[in-house]
Amino acid sequence: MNSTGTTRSPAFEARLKKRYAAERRFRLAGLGAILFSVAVLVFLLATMTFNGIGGFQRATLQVPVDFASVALNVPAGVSDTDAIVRALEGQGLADVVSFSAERALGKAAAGEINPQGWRIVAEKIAADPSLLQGRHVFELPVTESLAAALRGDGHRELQPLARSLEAKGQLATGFDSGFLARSDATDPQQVGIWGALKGSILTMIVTLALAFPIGVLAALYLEEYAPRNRWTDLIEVSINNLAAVPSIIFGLLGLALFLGLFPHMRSAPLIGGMTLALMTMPVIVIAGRNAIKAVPPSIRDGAMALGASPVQVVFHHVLPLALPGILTGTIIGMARALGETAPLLMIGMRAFVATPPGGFTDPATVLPVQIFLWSDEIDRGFVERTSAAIIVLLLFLLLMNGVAIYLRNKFEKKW
Amino acid sequence: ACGGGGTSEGTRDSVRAVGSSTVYPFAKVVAENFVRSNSGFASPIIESTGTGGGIELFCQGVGANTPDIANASRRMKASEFEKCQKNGVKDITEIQVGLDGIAFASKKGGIDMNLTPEIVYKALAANPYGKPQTAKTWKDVDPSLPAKPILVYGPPSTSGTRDALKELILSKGCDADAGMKALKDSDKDKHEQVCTEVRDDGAYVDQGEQDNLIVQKIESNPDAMGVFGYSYLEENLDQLNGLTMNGVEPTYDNIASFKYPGARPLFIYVKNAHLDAIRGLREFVGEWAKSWAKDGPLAKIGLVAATPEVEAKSAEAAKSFTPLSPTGLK
Amino acid sequence: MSPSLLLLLALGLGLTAWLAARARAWSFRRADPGVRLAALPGYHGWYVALWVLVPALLVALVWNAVMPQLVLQSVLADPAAASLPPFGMLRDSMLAEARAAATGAAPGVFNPAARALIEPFRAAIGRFEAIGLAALLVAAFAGGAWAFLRLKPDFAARTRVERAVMVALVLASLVAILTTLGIFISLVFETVRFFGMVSPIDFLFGTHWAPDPMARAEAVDPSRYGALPLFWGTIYIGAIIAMIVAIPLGLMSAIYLTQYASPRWRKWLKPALEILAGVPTVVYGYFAALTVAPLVRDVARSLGVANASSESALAAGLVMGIMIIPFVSSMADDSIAAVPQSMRDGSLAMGATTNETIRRVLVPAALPGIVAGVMLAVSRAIGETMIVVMAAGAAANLSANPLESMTTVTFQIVAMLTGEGSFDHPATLSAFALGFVLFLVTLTLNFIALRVVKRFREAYE
Amino acid sequence: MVTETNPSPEAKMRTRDVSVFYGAKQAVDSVSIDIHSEYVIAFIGPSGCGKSTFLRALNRMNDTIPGARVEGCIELDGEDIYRSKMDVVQLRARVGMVFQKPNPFPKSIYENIAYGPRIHGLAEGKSELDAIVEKSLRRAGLWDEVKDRLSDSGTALSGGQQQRLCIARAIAVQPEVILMDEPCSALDPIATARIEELIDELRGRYAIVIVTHSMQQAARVSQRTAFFHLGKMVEYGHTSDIFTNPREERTKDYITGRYG
Amino acid sequence: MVTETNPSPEAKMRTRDVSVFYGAKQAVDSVSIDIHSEYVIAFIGPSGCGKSTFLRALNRMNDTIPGARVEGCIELDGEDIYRSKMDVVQLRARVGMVFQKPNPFPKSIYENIAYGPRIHGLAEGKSELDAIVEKSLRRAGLWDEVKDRLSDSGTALSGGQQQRLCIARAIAVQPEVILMDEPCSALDPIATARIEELIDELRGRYAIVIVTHSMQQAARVSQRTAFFHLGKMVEYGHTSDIFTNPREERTKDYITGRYG
Ligand SMILES: Nc1ncnc2c1ncn2[C@@H]1O[C@H](COP(=O)(O)OP(=O)(O)OP(=O)(O)O)[C@@H](O)[C@H]1O
Ligand SMILES: Nc1ncnc2c1ncn2[C@@H]1O[C@H](COP(=O)(O)OP(=O)(O)OP(=O)(O)O)[C@@H](O)[C@H]1O
Ligand SMILES: [Mg+2]
Ligand SMILES: [Mg+2]
Ligand SMILES: O=P([O-])([O-])[O-]
Repeated sequence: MNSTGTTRSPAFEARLKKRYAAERRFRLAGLGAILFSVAVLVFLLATMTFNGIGGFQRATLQVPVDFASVALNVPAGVSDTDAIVRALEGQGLADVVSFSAERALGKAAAGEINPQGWRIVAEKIAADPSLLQGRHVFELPVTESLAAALRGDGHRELQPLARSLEAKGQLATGFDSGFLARSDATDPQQVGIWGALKGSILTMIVTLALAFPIGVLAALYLEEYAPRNRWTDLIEVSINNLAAVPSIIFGLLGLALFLGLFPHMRSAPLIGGMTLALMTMPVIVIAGRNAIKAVPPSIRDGAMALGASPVQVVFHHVLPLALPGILTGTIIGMARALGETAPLLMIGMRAFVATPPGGFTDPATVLPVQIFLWSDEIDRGFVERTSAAIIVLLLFLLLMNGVAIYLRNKFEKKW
Repeated sequence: ACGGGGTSEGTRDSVRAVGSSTVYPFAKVVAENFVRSNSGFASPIIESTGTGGGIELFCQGVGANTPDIANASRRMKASEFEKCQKNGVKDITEIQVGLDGIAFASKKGGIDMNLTPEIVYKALAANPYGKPQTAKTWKDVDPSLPAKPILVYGPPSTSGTRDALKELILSKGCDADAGMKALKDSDKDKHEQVCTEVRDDGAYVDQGEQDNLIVQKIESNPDAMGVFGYSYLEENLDQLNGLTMNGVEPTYDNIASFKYPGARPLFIYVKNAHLDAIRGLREFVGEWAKSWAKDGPLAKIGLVAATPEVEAKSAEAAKSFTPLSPTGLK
Repeated sequence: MSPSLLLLLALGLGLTAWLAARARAWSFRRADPGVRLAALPGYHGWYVALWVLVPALLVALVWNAVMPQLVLQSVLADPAAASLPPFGMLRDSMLAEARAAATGAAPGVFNPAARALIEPFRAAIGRFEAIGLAALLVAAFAGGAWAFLRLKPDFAARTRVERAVMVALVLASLVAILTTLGIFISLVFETVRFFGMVSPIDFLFGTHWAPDPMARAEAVDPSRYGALPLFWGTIYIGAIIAMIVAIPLGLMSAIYLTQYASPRWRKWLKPALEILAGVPTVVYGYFAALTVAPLVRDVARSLGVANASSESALAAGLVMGIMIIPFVSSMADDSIAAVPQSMRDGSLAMGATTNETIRRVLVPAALPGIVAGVMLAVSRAIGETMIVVMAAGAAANLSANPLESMTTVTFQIVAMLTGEGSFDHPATLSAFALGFVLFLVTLTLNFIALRVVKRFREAYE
Repeated sequence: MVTETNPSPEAKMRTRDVSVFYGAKQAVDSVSIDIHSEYVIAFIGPSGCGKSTFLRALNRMNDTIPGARVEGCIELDGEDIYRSKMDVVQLRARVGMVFQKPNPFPKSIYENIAYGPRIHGLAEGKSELDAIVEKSLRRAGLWDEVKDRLSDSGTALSGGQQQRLCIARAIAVQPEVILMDEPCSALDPIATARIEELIDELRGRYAIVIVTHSMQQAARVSQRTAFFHLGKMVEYGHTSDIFTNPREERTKDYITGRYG
Repeated sequence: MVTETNPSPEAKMRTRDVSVFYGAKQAVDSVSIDIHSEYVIAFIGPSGCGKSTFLRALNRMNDTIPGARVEGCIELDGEDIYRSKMDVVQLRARVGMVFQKPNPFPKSIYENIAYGPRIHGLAEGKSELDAIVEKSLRRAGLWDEVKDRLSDSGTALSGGQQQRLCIARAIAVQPEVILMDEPCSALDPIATARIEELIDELRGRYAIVIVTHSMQQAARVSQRTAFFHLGKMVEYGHTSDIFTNPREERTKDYITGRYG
C-alpha cells in the first residue's frame, strides 16, 4: 500500500501530537463543562442556603409567667387541645400573658410579642396542666417588626429595644421547628411550609402514579409492538409535541377537562397531579423510548428464541435493561413537575390555604407556588422564609429522586 | 369527605374568594383573623387570579363550584356585570374596602425629581401627544430635570396597577394638552391610544407582576425609577424614596385624602345568592368591615383606608348586602 | 363505604382469586405430572384475578357515580324533605350538609332545618351501600367463577393475560393522542373567536406587539397584535441562546461523565446535575435578573456597547441554558453509556484516541438519544416564563441584538391568561391564538424531526 | 435446485419453495427440504450464501428484522408456521436456536440457563431448577468451568464459554427441533467434541440442524448435508454421498477446497 | 512453564512473566514469549484458557475492562508498553487487533474501513482513501461481495462478512503487529483460505499472532505455536515440533483430540 504515511512516519508522529492536543482539549472541555455546571449549582445552593438559614429560625422573647397568682384552671374532664385552648382563652389567658410580659420586659417589648403568642402558652398548658401550679418561662414569638429590628433592618426605632433585649438574653433567634409544621400565614414569623409541602407530596404522588405507568407502557408499546405506520407516527409526533407544549397550556386543558369533570375540586392536589401528569408523561415516554431502543436486538433475539412471548421479552429483559434511561426521564420529568407553577395557577392552586390539605381532594397549594407567592410578599421577613422554602423544595426533590437514582445505579448494565 | 358526585347538589364548607393580586394580601389577613375570631369555620380560600380572571370565575354562575367573592382593584365593568346577569348571578354586593396608591420611587440618594402627570406622560408614552417618542433622558422631557436616562420599572399591561397608572396619571398628563382633550370628543379610540400606550423601547421595563424584583432592581440602580403599589414603598422606606407628584409626597395621608394623584379604590364583590348557602360568608364579609379602619390590621400592611363617608357606606353594604345597580358602571 | 375501602375490597378479592387459580393450576400438574400446562400457574392466577378485578372495579365505579343520585331521590321522597326550600343553592347546601352529617364527614349541621334529613340520608345511604356492595360481590364472583371454570391444563391463560397487557399498552399510548386532541380543542374555539377580531394576517406577520387588555374590547386595534416579535423572541432565547449554552455544556458533561470520569464520580455528579432541572424557576429568575443580567450589561458596556440595558435576551438565554443542562446531559449520558462496549473496543483497537472514538463512533451511535434530549431541552426552554420576564423584560422586540430586551410567546400567554383583562377581550383571547400557533409550529417541527431522525439513525448490531 | 427425492412422511419440519428477502435483496431462493428427528442435517456453504437467513426462517426469528420477508411454506408437524393463527411463542419454544454470535443475557450464568425453564414452567421449586441448570451446563461441557461462579454475569465469560452457555440455555427448555448456527466456531477441539457428543446424544429424540463451516464436523455429526450457494440449496443428500460423490460441480469445488 | 530457549535479539514484541487478573481471578499466569516478524505465531488451547485475555494484554485493550490488571513486562521494539509514558494510541495503531466477536461500526461498509486511515491521516484525498478501502477489502476477500453496496451498513452483513470486514478494517491502518482472535471461526473454507493467504503474504513484514481452535489452521499458517492451558503457556515451539512431537503430556492430549 503506497499511502502518504504509515503509523511510524514522522508525519504520523506530528499528527499524533496534534491528536493528543485535541484529546487534551476535549477532555478539558468536558471537565470544564462539568465544573462550570457544578459551580453554578454550588453557587445557587450556597446562596440559597446562606439566605435560607435565617428562614429556619425565628426570634423569641423569654416570658416568665407566674400562674400561682392567677386563677386559671383546666376544665375537668376535657382533654381535647382545642377545647382547652378555648377555655383558657375565656378565662383571659391572653391578658395574663401580656401582663406578665409587661412586668418582666417592659411595655415596649411586651407590645412586640406576637398577638397570638398566648396560644403557645395555652397549648403547653393543655399538654401539661401541671404547669398551672407554678412559674414558668415561655419562649414566645415576636412581631415581625421586632424580628426585623433584631436582624438590623426594618424601622430604626425598634433597633435599640431589640439590642437591649438581646443583651439581656431575653430576645434570641433560635431554630424554628414549627416552620416545618405550620402552614401559610400572613405574618412571616408565623408562616410554615408544611401545608405546601404536603400539597406537593400529594400532587407528586398523583403525578407519579399516573405518569410513570402510562409513560412506560406507552414507550414500550411504541418501541416494541407498534406496527410502523401512519398511526404510530402520529402517536410519536404527538408525544414529542406534547413535550414542547408550554406548561400553561396543560393548565388550560386541566381547567377545561378535569375541572369540567370534577368542578368542585378546584385547587385540589388530585387535579393538579393529573394536569402535571399529562405534562410529565411525554418526558418519560421520550426518555424511555430511547432507553428501549438502546437495548441490543441480540438480547431480544436470545429471549425470543427460547420461546419467550413478546410481553415476556419486554418485561423480563428489555424493561430492566432500559430502566436506567426510563428513570432518568422520570427524574427530570418529575423535577420539572415539582418545580412547575404556571399550569397550577390555572387550576387554582395559587390559593392562600391556611390549613394543610387533609387529602387528595382538599384545596391545597404546592411548594413552587408557595415560593412564588412568598417571593412577591410585601413584607421583607418573607425573603429568608422564601429561601428556606426553596431549600425544603430541593431537599424534597433529592428525596424524591433518591430512590430513582438508587435504582438507576443498580440497574445500569453494560453489554 | 367525598363530594357527592357531579350532580347539581354540592356545597363547600369554606368561603372562596378570587381576584386581584393587589387585594390578595389584605384578603389573606382578613381570612386569618376571621378564622381566629370565629372558631368552627373552615379557613377561607383566597386565590390571586387577577381582577379580570377573578370576575370571570365569579360570573360563571351560582353554585358551590363558583367563588363567593371577587376581589377587584378596579370597579366591575358593565360588560362583566352583564355577563354575570346572563349566567344567573343576579344580586351582587359591591363593597369598597379601601384605597391603594401607585407610588413612584427610586433608591435613596438616587435620582430624585418632582414629577407631574405631564412629565410622566411625556416620558413614558409611546407617542406623546401623537408625536413620535424621542426623549432619551429626563432632560429631553423637561430641561429642568437631570440629564439621566429614562428608566422606569413598572407593572405589565395585564395588571390592575398599570390600569391605574394609565387612568390616574397618564390620561391626566395627556389631557393637559388642549388638542388631546379635543381629540377625546372627536375620536375616542385614537385618544385612548395616544394617551395610554406606553413606550416599549426599553425606557419603560415591564417587570411582570414581580414588585419585589422592581424594588431590588431600583435598589441596585440609582438611575432607575419604579412604579408599584404604595404598600411596597412603605415596607421599603429605609431603602427607597417616594417621588413627589405635583409636589405631593406619596404618604398614607396624602393618598387617603386623594391629594396624591395616584390613588385608586379597591373592591370586593359578594355573590348574594351564596350568603345563606355558604357557611361563614356573612361573617367573613363582616370581618372585612372590622379590619379596614385606619388603625385596623390592614392599614398596618399598607392598605389606605377610605374616607369616613365611604367607609360608612361600605360598612352598611357589608350588613345589608344591597345589590349593585348597573348604572354608573363603565 | 368509602371508595378506598371498595378498592381495597376489590383488590382483596383479586388476590384471593389469584391464589385460588394458581393453586388450581398447580393441582392440574400434581394430578398428572406428565401434563405440560399451556401456561404457567401464575398466568392462570392473573387471568382469574383480572376477571374478578375488572368487573368489580367497573361496578364500583358505576355505583359510585349513580349512588348519590339514587340516595337523593330516595331522600326527597321522604316526608321530611317536603319542608325543603324549592330549588336553589340553599336547598343544595342543606341536602349536602345533611348528607355530610349522615356519613360522619361533619360533626353536625349548621342549618337546623337540615337536621330532619339526617336520618333519611343515613337510611338511604345504608340501603344503597348494601345494594352496591352486593352488586360488586356478584360481579366479582360471577367473573371469577366464569374464568375459574375455564381453567384447564391446556388453557392458554398467558395469551389472554398478555392480550390484556397489550390493551393496557395501547390505551396508554392513546392518552397522548387524547391529550393532543384535548389541547387542540381547548385552544381552537377561542382562537377562532380571536381571529374573528384580529385577522390572522395581522397576527402572524405583524411586527408590533402591544395588546392592551384594559382597552375597550370593541375597539380592537389589529396593528397591536403582531406576534412575529414573540415568535422570534421564543426562538432566539429558547432555541438559539439557551441551546448554545446547554448543548455544549450538557453534551460535554455527559461525555466526560461516561468516558473520562471514574464511575464513582459519575454516580454522584449525574444526580447532582439533575438538581439543576429541579431548582424552582423563581430562583433562576432572581439569579438571572440580579446576578447575570447586570454582569452581561457591565461586560457589554466595558466592550463599548453604550446603551446595553439590564434586561437582555442574552441573560435570560444563558440562565435558561443552565437550567436545561440536565435534559441534555442525562439523556446523552444514558444513550452513550448504552452503546455496546464492543463498538468502543473496536475503535480504540484501531488506535483512535478516546476523543475520536467519542466523536466518530459513540456520538453517532447514540445520536437518537442525544437528539431526543436536546428536543426535550428546547421544549422546556420554550415553556419557560419566569426567567424571561425577570431577566429579559417583557418588551416585544424584533431584533437580532442579544443585548436587547425580548419576550416570548409563552410568557405572553401566561401574562394574558393570569392577568387582569376580562376573558372576552381580544388580548386575553390572543393567548389562545398564540398557544394554538405555537402548537402547530412545534407539531410541524416534530414531523420534520421524525423524518430526519429516521434517516440518520445508526443501528448497532 | 434440488428437493429431497423421497420425503419420508413423518418429517418433523418441511419447507417448500422458501425464499427470504431483505427488502429487495433476495437472500434465500426457493429452498425445499425436510427435517427429521432421525438424523442431523448439516448446512454448509460459503459465507453469505443464506444459511443463517434460512435457519432464522425456520423458527420465524426473521420476524424481528425489519424488512425481512419470507415466501413459500414451512411446516412443523404438518402445520404451516407462517399461518396467521400460529402461536409464534410456542413455535420458538419448540424450535430452539443457537445464534452465530453468542448473545448471553446480561444476567448471571445461572439466570441465563434458568430463564427458559422458568417461563415455561419446566421446574417445580428451586432444587428442580438447580438440577436443570446443572444438567444443561454439563451437557454443554461448561459445568466444570463455571460451577463456582454461577452468579457471575454471563457476559464476563470467554467467547467459547459464552457460546456454550447459549447452547446450554437452548437445550434447557427441551425443544423438539434445535437449530444451531455454527455452534462450535468459537470452540476449541475439546469443547467441540463435547458439543458433538451432545448432538449425537440428542439425535433421534430431537430434530437437529447445524450450520457449520467445517467439513470435518459436518462429516462427523450429520447424516444429511445440504449445500447452499448464493441463496439456493444446490445439493442435498446423505452426508457420505455429498462428501465422497457430489453430484454438482459447485459442491465438489467447495468441499475439495481442502480447507476447514 | 516454558520460555523460548534462544530469544532472537530482534524480537518485535516480547513478554516476560505476564499475568492478567480480572479482579481476584487470575486468567493468565506468567507467560513469557517473543513475537517476531519472521514467523506467524498461533495460540492454541482449550476454551477459557486465557488466549483472548493475553492477546488483549498485548495492545493494552485490557485497559478498557474495569477490574482487569496486568503484571509483568511487555515490550514493543524494546519499549515497555505498560510504562506510564507509553503512547497507547500509537501502540494500538502499531499493534492491530481483530476481535473474536465481529464488531463492525454501525456505519457504512466504506466508512468502517476508512475510519482508521482517516483518523491516522494515512490518506491524502478521496481517491487515495478509496484505494485503501478497495485494497483492504480485496485482501480480506470481501470486495466482490460488497463492491456494489459500500454504502450499506456494516451491520447488515452476514456473520462471516462482518468478520472479514473487521479484518479489512484492521489491516487498512498497516499495523506492525496484527493480533487476530479466531479470525476465521465464522468463515467458510473459501474465505478462510483467502485470510490464510493474506497472513502468508503479510508474514515477514508484519508480526502476526493468531488465536485458533483449528489445529489444521495452526499447522497451515503458523511457524511457531504456543499451547495454553488454564492460563499458563504450557508449551511453545516450532509448529511442526508441537504437532508431531509435543513435549508435554497435556499438549499431546489436546492435539491428538483428533478433532478440529
Ligand atoms: N470480563 C471478564 N471478567 C471476568 N472474567 C473474565 C472476563 N473475560 C474473561 N474472563 C474469564 O477469564 C478466563 C480467560 O478468558 P479468555 O477470554 O481469555 O479465554 P479464551 O482462551 O479466549 O477462550 P475462548 O477460546 O473460549 O475464547 C475465562 O475463565 C473467562 O471466564
Ligand atoms: N439484516 C440484513 N439486511 C440486509 N441484508 C442482510 C442482512 N443480514 C444478512 N444480509 C445479507 O444476506 C445474505 C445472506 O446472509 P446470511 O447471514 O444468511 O449468510 P450466511 O450463509 O449465514 O453467511 P455466514 O456463513 O457468513 O454467516 C448476505 O449477502 C448478507 O449480506
Ligand atoms: Mg451466518
Ligand atoms: Mg477468546
Ligand atoms: O391584580 P391587580 O391588583 O393588578 O388587579
